[in-house]
Amino acid sequence: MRRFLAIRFLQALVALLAITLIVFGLTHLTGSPVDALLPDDASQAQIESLIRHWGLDRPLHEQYLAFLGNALQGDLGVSLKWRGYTAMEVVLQRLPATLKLGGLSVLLSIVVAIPLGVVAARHRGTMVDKSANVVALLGQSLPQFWLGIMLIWIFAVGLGWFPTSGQGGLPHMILPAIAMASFQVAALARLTRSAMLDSLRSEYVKLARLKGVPEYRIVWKHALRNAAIVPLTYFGLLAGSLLTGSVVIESVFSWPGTGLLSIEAIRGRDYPVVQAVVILFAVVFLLINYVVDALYALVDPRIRRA
Amino acid sequence: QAAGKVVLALDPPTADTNLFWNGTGERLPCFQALVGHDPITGKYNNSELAEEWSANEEFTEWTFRLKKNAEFHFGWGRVTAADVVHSYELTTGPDSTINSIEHLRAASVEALDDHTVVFRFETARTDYAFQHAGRGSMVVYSKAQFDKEGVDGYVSKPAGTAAYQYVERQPGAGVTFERVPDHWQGAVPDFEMLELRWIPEPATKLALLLAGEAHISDLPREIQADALAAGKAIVKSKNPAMSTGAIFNGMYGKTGDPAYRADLPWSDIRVREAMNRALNREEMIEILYGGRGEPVPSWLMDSRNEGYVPELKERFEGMYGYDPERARELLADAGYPDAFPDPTIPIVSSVLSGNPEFGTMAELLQVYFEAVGLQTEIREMDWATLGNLGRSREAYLISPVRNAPIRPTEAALVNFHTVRGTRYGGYESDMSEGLADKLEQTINPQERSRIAQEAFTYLFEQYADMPLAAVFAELTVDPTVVKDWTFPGVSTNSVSHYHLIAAAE
Amino acid sequence: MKLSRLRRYPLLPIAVLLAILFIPALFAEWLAPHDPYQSHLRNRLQPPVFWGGTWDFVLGTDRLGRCVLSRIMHGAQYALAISAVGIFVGAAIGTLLGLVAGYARGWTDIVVMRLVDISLALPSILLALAFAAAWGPSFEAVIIVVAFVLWAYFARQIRAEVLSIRERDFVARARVAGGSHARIVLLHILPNVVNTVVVMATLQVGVVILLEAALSFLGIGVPRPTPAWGLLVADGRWLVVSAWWISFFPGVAILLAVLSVNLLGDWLRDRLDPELIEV
Amino acid sequence: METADVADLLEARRLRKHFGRVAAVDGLDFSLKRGRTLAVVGESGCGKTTTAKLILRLEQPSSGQVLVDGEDVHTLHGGALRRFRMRVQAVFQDPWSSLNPRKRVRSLVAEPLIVNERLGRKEVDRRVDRVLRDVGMRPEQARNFPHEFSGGQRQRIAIASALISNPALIILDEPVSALDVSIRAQIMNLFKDLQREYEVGYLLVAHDLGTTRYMADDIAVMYLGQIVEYAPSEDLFERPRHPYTQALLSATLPAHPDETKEEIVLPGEVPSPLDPPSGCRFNPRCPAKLGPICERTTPAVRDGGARGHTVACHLYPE
Amino acid sequence: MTRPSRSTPLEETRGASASGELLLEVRDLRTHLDTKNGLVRAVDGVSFRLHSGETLGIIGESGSGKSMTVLSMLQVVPKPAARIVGGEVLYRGQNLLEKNEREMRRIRGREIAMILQDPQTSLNPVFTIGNQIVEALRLHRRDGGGKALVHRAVEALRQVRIAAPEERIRSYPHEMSGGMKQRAVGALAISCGPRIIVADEPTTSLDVTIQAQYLRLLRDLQRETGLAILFITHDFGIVAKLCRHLLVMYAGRVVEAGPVRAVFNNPAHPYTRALLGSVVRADTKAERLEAIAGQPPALWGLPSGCRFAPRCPHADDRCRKEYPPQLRVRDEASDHVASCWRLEESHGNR
Ligand SMILES: Nc1ncnc2c1ncn2[C@@H]1O[C@H](COP(=O)(O)OP(=O)(O)OP(=O)(O)O)[C@@H](O)[C@H]1O
Ligand SMILES: Nc1ncnc2c1ncn2[C@@H]1O[C@H](COP(=O)(O)OP(=O)(O)OP(=O)(O)O)[C@@H](O)[C@H]1O
Ligand SMILES: [Mg+2]
Ligand SMILES: [Mg+2]
Repeated sequence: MRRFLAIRFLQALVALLAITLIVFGLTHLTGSPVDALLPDDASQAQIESLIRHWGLDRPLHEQYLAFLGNALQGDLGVSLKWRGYTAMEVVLQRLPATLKLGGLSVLLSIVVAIPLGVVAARHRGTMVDKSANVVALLGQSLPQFWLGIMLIWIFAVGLGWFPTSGQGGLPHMILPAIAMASFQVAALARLTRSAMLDSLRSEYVKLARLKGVPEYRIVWKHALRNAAIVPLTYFGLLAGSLLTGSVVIESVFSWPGTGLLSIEAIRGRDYPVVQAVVILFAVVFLLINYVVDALYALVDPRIRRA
Repeated sequence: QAAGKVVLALDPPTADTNLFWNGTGERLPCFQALVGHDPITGKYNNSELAEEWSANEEFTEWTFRLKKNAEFHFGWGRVTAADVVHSYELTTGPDSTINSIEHLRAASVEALDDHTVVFRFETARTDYAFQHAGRGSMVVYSKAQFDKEGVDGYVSKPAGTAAYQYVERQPGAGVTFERVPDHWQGAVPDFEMLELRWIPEPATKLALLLAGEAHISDLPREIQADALAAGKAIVKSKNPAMSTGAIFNGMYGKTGDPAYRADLPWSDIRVREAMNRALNREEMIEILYGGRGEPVPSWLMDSRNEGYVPELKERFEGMYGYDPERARELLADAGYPDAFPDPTIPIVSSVLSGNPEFGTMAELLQVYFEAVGLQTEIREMDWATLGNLGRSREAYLISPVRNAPIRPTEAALVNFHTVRGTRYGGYESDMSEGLADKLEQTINPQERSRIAQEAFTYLFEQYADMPLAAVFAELTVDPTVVKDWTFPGVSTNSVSHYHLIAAAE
Repeated sequence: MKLSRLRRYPLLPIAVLLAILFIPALFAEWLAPHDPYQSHLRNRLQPPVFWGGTWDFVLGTDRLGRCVLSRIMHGAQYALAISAVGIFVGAAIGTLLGLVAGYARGWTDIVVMRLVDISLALPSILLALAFAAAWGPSFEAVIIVVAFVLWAYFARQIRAEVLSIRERDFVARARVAGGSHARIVLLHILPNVVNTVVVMATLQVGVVILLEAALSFLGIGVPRPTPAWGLLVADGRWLVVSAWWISFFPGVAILLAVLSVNLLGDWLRDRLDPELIEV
Repeated sequence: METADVADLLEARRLRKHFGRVAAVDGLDFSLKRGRTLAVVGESGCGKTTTAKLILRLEQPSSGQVLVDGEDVHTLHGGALRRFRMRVQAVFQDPWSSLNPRKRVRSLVAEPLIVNERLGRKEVDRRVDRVLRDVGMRPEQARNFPHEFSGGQRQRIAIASALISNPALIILDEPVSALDVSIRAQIMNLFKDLQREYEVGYLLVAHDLGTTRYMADDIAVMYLGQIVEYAPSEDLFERPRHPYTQALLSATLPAHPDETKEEIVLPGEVPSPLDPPSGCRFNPRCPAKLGPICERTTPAVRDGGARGHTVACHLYPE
Repeated sequence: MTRPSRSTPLEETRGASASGELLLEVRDLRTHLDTKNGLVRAVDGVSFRLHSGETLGIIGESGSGKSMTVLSMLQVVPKPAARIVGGEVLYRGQNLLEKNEREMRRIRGREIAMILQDPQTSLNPVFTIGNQIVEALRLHRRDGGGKALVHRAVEALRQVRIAAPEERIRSYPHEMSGGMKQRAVGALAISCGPRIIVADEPTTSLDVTIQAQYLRLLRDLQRETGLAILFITHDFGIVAKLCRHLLVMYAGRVVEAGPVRAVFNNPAHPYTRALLGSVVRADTKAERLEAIAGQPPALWGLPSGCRFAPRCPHADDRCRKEYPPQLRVRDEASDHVASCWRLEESHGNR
């Protein structure tokens, strides 16, 4: 187990290194930040002095190595757009907002999806199952940004129940979290359902029945504990979709998180921030997957020893 | 009278920073420059830090005398000439990204005494006051704060001199200010707090406004109607804030320029005229600006600046008027499309903060062009990519532009019609270069005016661009919170004079 | 035709898909009442017929006076083309790598799986943003992003399946018979994962349509004035209050198309591959 | 034995296979003559399947050799390898997993021919027809897919495919244990008939001695990767020498309620191959354990009395 | 064989508890299944009796309805596909089929416990052995607190000869070998002190030597507790070794039933006979096995006649048309019955 985690950790590091390379390459393909930041009437001299100032005139591999060296020390450069802050600062400042929103939406999806999936599996083939399936599918078919706009219009503008956008307390988070969760709820519910179906068909559930265990305990304890492994592994992937979803949702709701930040950073060719965002996303993603691996072992004792 | 907080939902700025010289010239409400603007006429006045200013005969020396009682926020003391010199050095440093920084640079700067600063130049600088006024101007930071806290001090809590002082910034989210107690100018803004909130999504802005979470917003004109229907109101800049149009890029026509391409369709003046004649400007103004825009004969020329040629207005209908029939004839005459190896007209569709209409304008251009038989193609690109093309002199395309706000004639001509104006590849020729050079070297006002007039007339006759309209900066406000806002429309992002935001009863 | 036989097929989704996606995509030229690019500037922002509009523009017009219905119909072509090409490329790459990784195991497997990790760890939208910033938004860029996002899912799933299939005795038998590795992979293993690939591909159509829409929403999808569905929604989104039909109907088209494709995918999965657990 | 002078069809020499720390097969020696059957018997995990795979060249041995017709199987390539593939075939345990569900019976059966020989369509069809008839199926069933058949029929298809290239040796890895009782006899009879007809040698892998008695000429009893006793079938059943063989025999179920038999119930479980006991690997469970010698010394292979009967146990003098 | 026997001959056990109390009587039990191929009469009129201390073997091929019979008894048939459509299950005089779910829960595990075929899958992988046993105890034997329950679970493990039960109780299923797991399942079954244990092919997945251990364990347990065992198998060897009575099932029906020895000595139904003939024997070398022709039948759309008729060498028209009644076989055992039209003739052939 420890060895397994150690190997996974090393692999994650290698992946991360490759990601820095890709990110570095991509950002430098996207054009010079000078163009984004200098005004219409900047002169050639002004441009050149800025290029030198930011070290953009050095060969790419040198820039990459310098970047990597600094990155190892946690220094991803200063933001070109949010002057006065380092790229890391800018991103870290915004990360909590994204994590909060993502966390809430994950929570929301779990709270809705797991029971939905369990109930659907329990009542397989009935109307309950079919309606749950339609609800789930609907969630998977709605364009998130569209749902976001609709939610704003109905619940914030029309009914005035929630604020429309921006950062704030729980009320600010509810609509974006719902919009964000819509897709995951669907995915999770359907996964839970199919895992539960397998679980409910299993011999140990049969044996539990033969032991005289009441039905609710069979469903919620015996079967779910086993079925939980499948949605749990899905969580790793979910992390990715959360981060991606955050870009869309945050821009609809002007939620000042990393998603919104990344759009602005790319539009502004703020390399250091783009790099920091992507690398941080990757780290978060790899970390979550790493934790999921560990959790997996917790939930499933079979893995613990392997 | 004392209202609470006013929230402005605005497009995120290009650079989101307290360090003015690292931005593009968008000024935070807590800062002041040397030269002020009249809130109504937009003319220079002494409402900010300089009491008065003057230039010598040759326009090689500009002297500014500071107000003696001007005071920095947070107890950083009085404003002195040393602060101005310090700010000048910061602003023109190597990492400066600010607008027109070359125009600000001087041969030397000197504090003559505590309240007098002189800028000296090697050549004549007739427009130097502009560099210290609303647009592209230099704001004044406290040297005392810098000496004590360095740049970090500016990042965390910069001291300015305006009626609002800095509270906090959330990078990418917004900035908050509060009313200065006992402001040195005695200004008492209606609102206790002022929050600028960056909202990229227009629909979200509208929602914020309707939900009462924001009180002022720079909504795109297309959805202003929705806000009006919901009881919101519009406040406008007191003067047209920008002039819009579309330009022919890639006309690198100065003799010997290797980038010049004679085979571009719009290298042919007949095609340029045809394209101009294809446009139904009245309809465009209706669609783009809800009819609230003044047609202009030349998008760089403005009655408030040098070189205004009133006749161009009369000649406009005859030369530029909507006439698809004539356009078709001209095209046939030019042998379009067969005479051109690549007859497709690429039109840039881009997103520029503060100009939500550019995308629609590109589509409209396409509609009109195709109606007269031009072949078109829309290219989506962001501002940086376009700039990059311009800089590498490969911008062979048509792009919507704005001149926002109106800039001095000399700078405008240099920017768009000479090789030195690097960002755009607008119409360039020996003639335009020559006129711009001449203008730069001339200090006599009458002479300057004549040269400028000649330049505008020349460009007009060459169909050097596709002028559209002069439009006002329009903000949608919540009339239950904001009664009015008087601002002249002269700053980079059009708005200024935050202390004049008037609260509703 | 026997009705009872018909009932075994998911008729509603198929009907919706035909009506929304396939027929318009193939026959939009003939079916659409107007040219989707043609502006009728005098008829700007006309409401749909049941909202006070005219029969000329059944679903109303957009801010340039273009026929919303015609644009949606033509948009189906893009939805279909992007899904088809993007998924094909992604599935082909992913399946191939999955096959190789699962069959060869060892180093090949490790390398491919790390690539999968990397691909999954890179946020797709950011990638697309970077692409678009570098080369400008284009049909090709969208395809590349779609393929890049999808291949890893295919590779993962196929590899997992190949790992178990290669342990089945028929693979051993094929080797005993003397088949080369290539023959075994292509003739024996591949046919056994084809169902999975088909089911996954079907289920991904919805994902791709949504991704394309999201990219367009962010301004990095196919360029204007292409009537791609996502772009149509994005274009009308400011006007949801006064001219809701501009973005509402494309939104509905996306919703219905994705919903039907998903229903169809579900049905296919139940028929072809009851064991596949994929979302 | 009367066939002693015939060259060995199959021979294993000090065959060894390690998976990491697991010694799945740990030094096997055995041989098989043409047209005869050698059964390898032992409990789950003792290395039977690994042995089969080594012979089939599906796994590479860690050391030792497998000789078929005197040639080292693992050094073959090109035409020799193709000839080997024709001569050695296999039938696996699970008829459900051993037929590719996406292929028709014809191509399943014809696979060895198609891969190794260039034959016309007609000729292939003719041979498929013939071999299907031989295993008791109708030729027209060649068009069907595996899922249309029951377990017994599937196993017949697998057998047909193994026979089509006229092999000299077929490896049978528990070929009937997944089948229903009523079907097993059919299939075992079929194997017998085919052996007579095709003169093919079988290497039969099984976990229970009972089923092998009917089929095998020689039996090798394996325990934890090693052969503990090796003898002609009848001799082994009449005079089992190794305590493990004796226990296995006693564990075979009676054929009649009145049948009484000495019952040796072995204590404990089969030890993990990850951590095999030292000395004689059977010593922790052995009812006849002599003492420390069993724990310390690996017993050498000794003569088991009758001809060709060997046993690895300290009970017997060298 | 020269070595002395180390165990009690089976004979003794078999005779010891010959005349126990009648615990269970199943009469004409019928269970139908809706499958996509149509209606399956998985259990089609099965009757038998079980006394305390007795072992009854049910033998039959895969799919003949053995499991479904016992699952129907306990009403845990797969829902919604399966329906119990008729019959009576009298447990100590009470008809279980008339009981509701809550009452049944008190029967399951407490009165009638079950051991399933595959220990690999029948233990819940995510709970410890102890947890799983204690859960059953908590449901049925509330007397005593948590400690007492754990203690009792340890005792149960000890009873099935698991070494160091105090530690084993904390093990997860994957930490045990197959044989140990199956013994743990046994411990689970006996932990609540049931009167009947239904063992559904408990040794199929075990190694031969482990199977021998397990069979012996069951027999010892029975002797210690006087349990009745219903043993499902498809192996005549196990029946010969373990059971006193025998039920032969074919396609959902009992084709022959009687005392084990009587059936072995005098198999009356052609199917039983053929099965016995096809058993490979370790004690003598057979020249040729007697094989049953054809394949086991599919259970949907069965013919109205004898279900074995298509494979039966003696079948005639009547066999194919009409299902035969159950007849007493004429031999020394009074309760030896078989369902065959040609009982007399075919039997006589032997
Ligand atoms: N590919 C492999 N990697 C690692 N260990 C293996 C591998 N194949 C087999 N083993 C191990 O080698 C040992 C022998 O396995 P093998 O499959 O040969 O046993 P077997 O006698 O055929 O058992 P069974 O009767 O269960 O089929 C076992 O401990 C098994 O776990
Ligand atoms: N869940 C189910 N759904 C549909 N049919 C089923 C189900 N369970 C069992 N059957 C059918 O019911 C019949 C009887 O099955 P049962 O499990 O009782 O057989 P069995 O004699 O126990 O077989 P085995 O020896 O394989 O365990 C079979 O034909 C089987 O196909
Ligand atoms: Mg094996
Ligand atoms: Mg069963």
